Amino acid sequence: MSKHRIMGLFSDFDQAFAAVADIRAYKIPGVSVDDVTIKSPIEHPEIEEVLGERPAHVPKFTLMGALFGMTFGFLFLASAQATFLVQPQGGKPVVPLPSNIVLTYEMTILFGVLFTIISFVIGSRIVRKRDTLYSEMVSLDQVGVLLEVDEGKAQALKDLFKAHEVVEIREEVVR
Amino acid sequence: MSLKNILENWSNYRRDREAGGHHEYEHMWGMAIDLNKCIGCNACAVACYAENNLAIVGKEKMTKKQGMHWMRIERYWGEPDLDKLSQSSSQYQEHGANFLPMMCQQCNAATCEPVCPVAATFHTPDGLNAQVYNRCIGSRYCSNNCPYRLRYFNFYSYYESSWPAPLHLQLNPDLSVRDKGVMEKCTFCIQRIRVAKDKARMEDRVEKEAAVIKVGDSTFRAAAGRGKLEDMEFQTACQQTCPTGAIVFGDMLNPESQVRKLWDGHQVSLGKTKQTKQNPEKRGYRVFEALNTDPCVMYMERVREV
Amino acid sequence: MNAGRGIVWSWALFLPLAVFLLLMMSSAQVYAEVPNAVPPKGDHKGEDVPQPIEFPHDIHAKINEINCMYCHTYARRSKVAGIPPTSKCMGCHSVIATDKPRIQKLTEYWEKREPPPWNKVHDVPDYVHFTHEKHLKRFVFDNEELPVERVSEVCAFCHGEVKNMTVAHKVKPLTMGFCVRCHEANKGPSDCWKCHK
Amino acid sequence: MQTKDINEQIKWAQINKDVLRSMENPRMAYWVAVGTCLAMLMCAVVAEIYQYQVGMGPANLNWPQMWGLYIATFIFWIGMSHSGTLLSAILHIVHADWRKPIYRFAEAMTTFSLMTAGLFPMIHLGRLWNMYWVLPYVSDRGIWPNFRSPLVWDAFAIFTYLTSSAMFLFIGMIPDLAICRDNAKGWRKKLYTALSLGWSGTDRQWRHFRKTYLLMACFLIPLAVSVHSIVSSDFAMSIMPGWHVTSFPPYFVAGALYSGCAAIITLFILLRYFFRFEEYMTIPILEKTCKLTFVIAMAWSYLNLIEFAATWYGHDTAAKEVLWDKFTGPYSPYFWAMLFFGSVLPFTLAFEKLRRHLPTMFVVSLLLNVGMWLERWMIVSPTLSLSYHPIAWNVLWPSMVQWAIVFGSFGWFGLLFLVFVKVFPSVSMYEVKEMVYHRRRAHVEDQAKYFHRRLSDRQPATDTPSP
Amino acid sequence: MSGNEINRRDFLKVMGWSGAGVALAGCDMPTTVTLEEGKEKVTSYVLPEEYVIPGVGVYYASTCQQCPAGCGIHGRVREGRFLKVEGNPDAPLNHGKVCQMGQAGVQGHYNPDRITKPLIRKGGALVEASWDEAMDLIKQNVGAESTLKGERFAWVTGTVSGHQAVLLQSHLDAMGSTNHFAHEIVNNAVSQAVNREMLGEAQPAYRIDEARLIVSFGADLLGASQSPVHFTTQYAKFREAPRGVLVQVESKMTLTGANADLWLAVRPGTEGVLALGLANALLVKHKRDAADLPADVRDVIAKYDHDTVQRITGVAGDRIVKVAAWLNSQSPSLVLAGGSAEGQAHGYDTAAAVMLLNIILGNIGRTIVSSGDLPFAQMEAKSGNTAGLLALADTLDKGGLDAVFVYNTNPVYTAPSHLNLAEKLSAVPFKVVFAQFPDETAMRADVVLPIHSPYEDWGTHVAGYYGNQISIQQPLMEPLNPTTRGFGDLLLGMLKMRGVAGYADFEDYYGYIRQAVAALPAEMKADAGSEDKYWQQVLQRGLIPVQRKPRSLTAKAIAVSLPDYAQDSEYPYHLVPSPRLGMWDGRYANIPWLQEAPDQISKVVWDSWAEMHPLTAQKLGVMEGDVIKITSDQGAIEAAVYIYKGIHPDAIAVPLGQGHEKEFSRYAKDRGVNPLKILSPVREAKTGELALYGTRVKLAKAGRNEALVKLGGTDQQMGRKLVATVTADVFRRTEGGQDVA
Repeated sequence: MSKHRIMGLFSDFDQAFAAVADIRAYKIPGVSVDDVTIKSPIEHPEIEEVLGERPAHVPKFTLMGALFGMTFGFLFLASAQATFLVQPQGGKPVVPLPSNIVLTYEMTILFGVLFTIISFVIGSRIVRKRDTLYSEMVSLDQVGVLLEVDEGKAQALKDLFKAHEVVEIREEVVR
Repeated sequence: MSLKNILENWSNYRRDREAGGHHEYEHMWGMAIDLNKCIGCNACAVACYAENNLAIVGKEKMTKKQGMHWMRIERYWGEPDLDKLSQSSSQYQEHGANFLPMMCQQCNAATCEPVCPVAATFHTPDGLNAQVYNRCIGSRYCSNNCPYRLRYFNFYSYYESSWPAPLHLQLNPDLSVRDKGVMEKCTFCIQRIRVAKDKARMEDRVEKEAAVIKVGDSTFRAAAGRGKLEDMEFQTACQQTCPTGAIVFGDMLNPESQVRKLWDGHQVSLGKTKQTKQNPEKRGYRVFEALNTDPCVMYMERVREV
Repeated sequence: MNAGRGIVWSWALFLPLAVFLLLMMSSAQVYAEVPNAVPPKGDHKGEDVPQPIEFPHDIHAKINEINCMYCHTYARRSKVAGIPPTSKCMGCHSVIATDKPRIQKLTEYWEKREPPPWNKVHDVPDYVHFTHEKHLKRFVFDNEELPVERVSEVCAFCHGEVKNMTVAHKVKPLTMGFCVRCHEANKGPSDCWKCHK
Repeated sequence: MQTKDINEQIKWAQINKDVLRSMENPRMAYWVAVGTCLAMLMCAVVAEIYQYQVGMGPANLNWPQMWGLYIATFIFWIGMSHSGTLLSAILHIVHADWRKPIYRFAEAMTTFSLMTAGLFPMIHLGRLWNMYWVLPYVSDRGIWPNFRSPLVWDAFAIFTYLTSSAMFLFIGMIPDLAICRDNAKGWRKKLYTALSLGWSGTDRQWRHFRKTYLLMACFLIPLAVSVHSIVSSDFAMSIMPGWHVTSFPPYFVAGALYSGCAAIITLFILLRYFFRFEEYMTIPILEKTCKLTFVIAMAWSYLNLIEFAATWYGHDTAAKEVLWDKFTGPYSPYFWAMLFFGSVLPFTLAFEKLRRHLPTMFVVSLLLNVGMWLERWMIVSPTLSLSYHPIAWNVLWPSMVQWAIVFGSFGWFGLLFLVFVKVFPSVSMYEVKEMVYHRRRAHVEDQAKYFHRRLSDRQPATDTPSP
Repeated sequence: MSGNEINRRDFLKVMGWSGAGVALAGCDMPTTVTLEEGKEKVTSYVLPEEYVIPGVGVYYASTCQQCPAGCGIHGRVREGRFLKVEGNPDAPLNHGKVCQMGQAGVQGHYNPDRITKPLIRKGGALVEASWDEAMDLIKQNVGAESTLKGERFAWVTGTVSGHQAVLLQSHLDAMGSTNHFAHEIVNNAVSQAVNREMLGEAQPAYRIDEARLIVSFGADLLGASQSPVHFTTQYAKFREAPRGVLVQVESKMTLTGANADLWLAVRPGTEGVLALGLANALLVKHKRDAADLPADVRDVIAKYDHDTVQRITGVAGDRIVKVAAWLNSQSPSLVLAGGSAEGQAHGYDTAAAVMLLNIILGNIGRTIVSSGDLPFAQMEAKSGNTAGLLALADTLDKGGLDAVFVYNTNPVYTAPSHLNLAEKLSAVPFKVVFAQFPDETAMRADVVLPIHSPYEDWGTHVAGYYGNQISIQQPLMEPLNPTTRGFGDLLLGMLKMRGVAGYADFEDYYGYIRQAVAALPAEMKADAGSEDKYWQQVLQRGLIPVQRKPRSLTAKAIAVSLPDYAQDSEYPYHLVPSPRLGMWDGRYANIPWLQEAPDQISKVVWDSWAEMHPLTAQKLGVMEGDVIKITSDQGAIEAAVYIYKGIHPDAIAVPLGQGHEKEFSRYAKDRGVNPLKILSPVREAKTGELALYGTRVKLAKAGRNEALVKLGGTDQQMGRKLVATVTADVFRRTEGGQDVA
């Protein structure tokens, strides 16, 4: 049985959310809200109200990055200083904490930022070929609601979209 | 570059100067300059030009204060110490001039050292404030941070202009000629120190034992295998030429050295920001001591009959 | 995966490994004989430097087993090793091998009272103040287990096996890293001012 | 009188259209501006080539005036770079949504002024070609930079800040780049396709985007503070009178935010005028920026006074000499000009009439930045001309080489900015949309509280979904 | 011997060596490491020399020829290059110390403006020629076959001594001439004349180290004096505890004045009055025994009571009282006259008045002792003076010379313009200048012979002051330019050219000197063993100690007559053309080190300036750096002013040294003014010396400012403890010695 990927484009955001809310309420049996992907021109926290909590692991990466930057930074500096014993400076110790703290701080932030970006790239599944079901209207002012459903449920879904004043429905058959 | 190294030596690496430092010293070169004897004749300054390949910059660049006088004789007219004593203020410069030979003070807590981004200036096991010309990138931070203002920058490439042939044949091959963009300063004639130390090594004059040597308030850990040099075995160019013998140079770690005796005799001690002398009338002092640079050059006050 | 490919792969891995090991062993063999010294690591492919006279180091040092310091006599007394004075060459070559074209060329120089204009092969930047005497002291004269006759093994640290060359050829990089690694291994001084001033 | 930050009824298509229009069809004026900037840059390039060949002498640096305008201008540009962070990161965290139409160019300014600032420590080096020795790379020689040096801290801080702020700018721009991609043709299409990284606005992307953006904003604030603190430690960590000042880090940060804000006002007015962004860069937003600037100006003035007072009250006579020299010495005209531009002139920002008068604000903001540049110069030069050892006291005025390089740095910055505004959207389209959306929604919700209550009373037909 | 010679010449050759080249750090843009192969040359010796090792410096003893003092030096030589001058610790004259001029000798040696080829005047211009041409010309004009009559030939030199003086005298004798004009600007000829009359010896030795008080009337012992380094080493002893007191009386602060405990500004030319005033105070107030003094002397002294002296000299009364008290209490003391005190029309009387003080104080025989006589009188230094210059000018005036040989002096530069020396000299048909540099005199010669620098040449010298040794000058390196010749060789050639008997055997000057050393009395080389060993010993030490035959000094007081101070309404100021350690009389303006070395007092570099008292500056309305016009009856010069309190308000001091013609040196070109040019034709009445300090001038603002190029931004310590001063009683308390008074 082939799978259908269906995207409804809504110009009224409230209607789109209402449609998702209907899916969430299992208006179409076997279609779960977890399958819904929303494509939106803007970021709005209200989506979470209808989609429910979905994970984003960015902060963990950030924490890891910051911790890594901190330890790596300090150890890097200290070990560089400890291999470069020729150079006592102005009566300062070989490993001077105040200056290393400053640099460690910078390294913490640098790696925190870098890891955050990496986690963004990984986590948001960006940097890959764009979904064929994409409308340029999404980047303008319409919201797309995308689901992958069994062939049998496709019509029900379209009906549900139509009930919510869908502007356009795009569909493709997978496999 | 190993973690083990850091962990094992952590307390060692954390020791600063006051705690004896991580460093083991071979010598602690110091100087004592008697302003009672200095006549400001400039012989030392010219000897320094001759010994250390100092560039001649010419009038225009001297106008812009881009000169290279490692050893400079400063001359002051004001004499705050005597004005208090002499009752009448004369319309004449009655007590003559105040001359001050100023060269790198080879501070033990040098302000120039920590600010160099590439560690081109650092402290050597001889207690000297080294300047490695070929490492210098010319950020000039060290000079900005030197309260004595005795670091000089090569604002131009002086090789062509300063030593037109055959003047270049005079250049001392024992040390580099500095090109543009490099900071330079007095080295206490490192090339002469080098020759003397090498000679001591070649003749197997070596101190076998490590030692802890106290110089005034400072403690120095002296390395085993350091060369054993006689006092006055060699002289710096300025000391050598000084017609009055006002400049005395030597190893502070050697209790027999003239310079050490002068420091001790004048109750001036390394490692202090303010000298606590038993006899406050002793003439020794260090310039800008209160800045905690811990210079290795002691001056002895000028004397005037009033 | 078929067998043929496997063989190719294993050879591809094995060959460099074998070469590497051989190199390691051969270099170890060359230097293992110098006691109390860790030889510096590093290789360099030097250029051919043309010389006024193609001086055969091999004949002198290898076949005739003349000590390096016999000719480069300043090495133990000065920072420079020195090129032997022409008179020293003529000391032997006024009688030995006088018919050879190289010797005749040398004689020409001698008669003109001019030293041959040798080209420098082992040159370090001018701000590097290397000194031969202290290195010889450390590795030869202070090294009780190394007789002076074997000084060439110490020279080879930086100059390579000159006794296998005609005119000298630079085979060591002589970079600061090369120096520093050897200094670390042999606990040489690490103060910058030892070499730069 | 316009009171709303933005017209909530604006059509989203209009937003796209307006912003995309600004990126197209450069007019003659644009090319003239580009040409001018290029010409300015060439002055600096010629001067730098000369300096590279001859040495630092022609710049009229001397013993002990070793730094001159290069480091002063370096601090100036670093300071300028703090505007983007302030507007974007701090205001983002506190949910001040009026930042949305104007933060993009402020962030671009951050990045570009950092790119300008970073040049100066290099330019001022006597041996530029060995500049990379400052970087902590594993070297064959086993030597490292001196991590104790504030200049190395600078290198670290600037690198971190440039990376972070450039990434912050870029990440924040991805949704807009997707809009551009969807509307572009030709080379721009390819460019935006590549740069937008396949952004399609899915909820996953938005979710990660929000967190990433917030976290980076959180990082950028302490980073920005640390960057200028570190720059201040170039001075504060030295022992020179007039530099060795404990209050320098906050003073520098305040000065940085100040000059950044002033620059935002300048660019705000220019962009509004040239790109007809009246709908987005509205007078009320300008007013808010001006108020913010005024507050910072007052903080800066206070820190100035504190510095003077602390010096005056202490017994560091050398520092007092420097201070007194600033008041009365050869640099005094510049010093008083700095105080006038920095502390008196900002009072124009306190008057609504003046605030709303764009030409006035344009001139004022430019003068504020002149004042801030003078401040940096007054930090660097008087101390150098006057320090502990009187033998080296002297005043040496910068030569044409220095001025040309300083002048050219504005050309370089301008050039980068001009390229930016034609290649990238200088107003954040998606965030303006958000702003409009949320404001309108808030408005609608206000009116529809009653309906809301009624709706929330509804009960679903069943508790469990049918299979 | 000659085999030795070749050997020696060989190893002195300049060579390129590894690490011996010019080392440039950072001349390697943009890469940092220049590991080249085959780019540099290495040179070997042809013949090895035992104690020469490449890479190791070798020191050779020689004698400094920078000023007539004749200090012993060690020259550092590496790879055949002479690198640096260092003092010879064995030299009793200077104890291993050298002054800045000595240090700078290297730059004279390697000077890029040295003359390297003989020059011959052809069609009005000097053109390069071969040695043969030049020598032929000389032979034509002054050779044995020439028609030149004896007295129409003259030698003009600076101070010459040793075998140079001997050969020179022989040449003069051979020419049948007595015209030897020895000329130096820095001299003490007047004092010498006074000493000759009052003490019976022209140049006694001063025991500065023995004195407890020195009162110097214008004698710049530490600066421009007969033997600056010698005096300075003695001064160092003098300053050791118990510390001697130095009082300097002069109208412009010299280096010695800058080191005085009490510096007294005296109205120019009234130093003698102050000396008599002090004598008066000693006799009257301190009741010094004056029985030995002749009555006329006592009468003169009696005239100068406290008030008179105060009025004439302008010195505050309490200072006079103080100095007199010190003179009375501090014994032995030493009172000296020199420089500005001598260089007046009444300089002789001034110096005599000063010497009277010594007689009253009983210093003769204690701090002023006999130098004795050199056993080889012919080698004694023939010290130059300005009378020599005037005599030359007078002889030229009479058209009395057909040929002039000039060596080691530059009279065209140093002669005041009223002497018109350049023109007069041009009128002489044949002028030969033995020169290293194209100086003013050389540029006016018909033949210029390029001579070796002192570091390339052999020679012997006897110092004019403290000549207790024959100083050996030996070449430190092979001549830099193969086309220069040694002066001694040339002189010897000249003698051979005249066919003088006894010189034909000597191959060169080296051979002559060696022969002369060999001919020394046997007792002087008793411990050396062989002749060759002795020669080696001499070369190693760089000197031959000589026992001088001591004399006893007389103390003959003579009556002096000093003029009252006279104002001059047209020319109200006194010009002080001050020589200084460094530029000396101007001969070192071609040495960049000395140009860049700041003047000790004003700290000005590379230029001329005019020193002025603040009161004068106020009167004229000038600030530092303002240019003033200094006009004497002979002309005017312009210089920027330096204002300080170390000069009398009636005096204006312009240092010697600059104002050279452009050919002289790239370093001296278009630089400053030469104050000697505007000197008035005032002569010292009794000795006929030029009164260098006797010129009156008027001052006017030139109306422009040329910032003085000085070392240092301020003259004040600004509250820092840079130079701290303690009083001498504190010094004596802590470091020993009794208090003064």
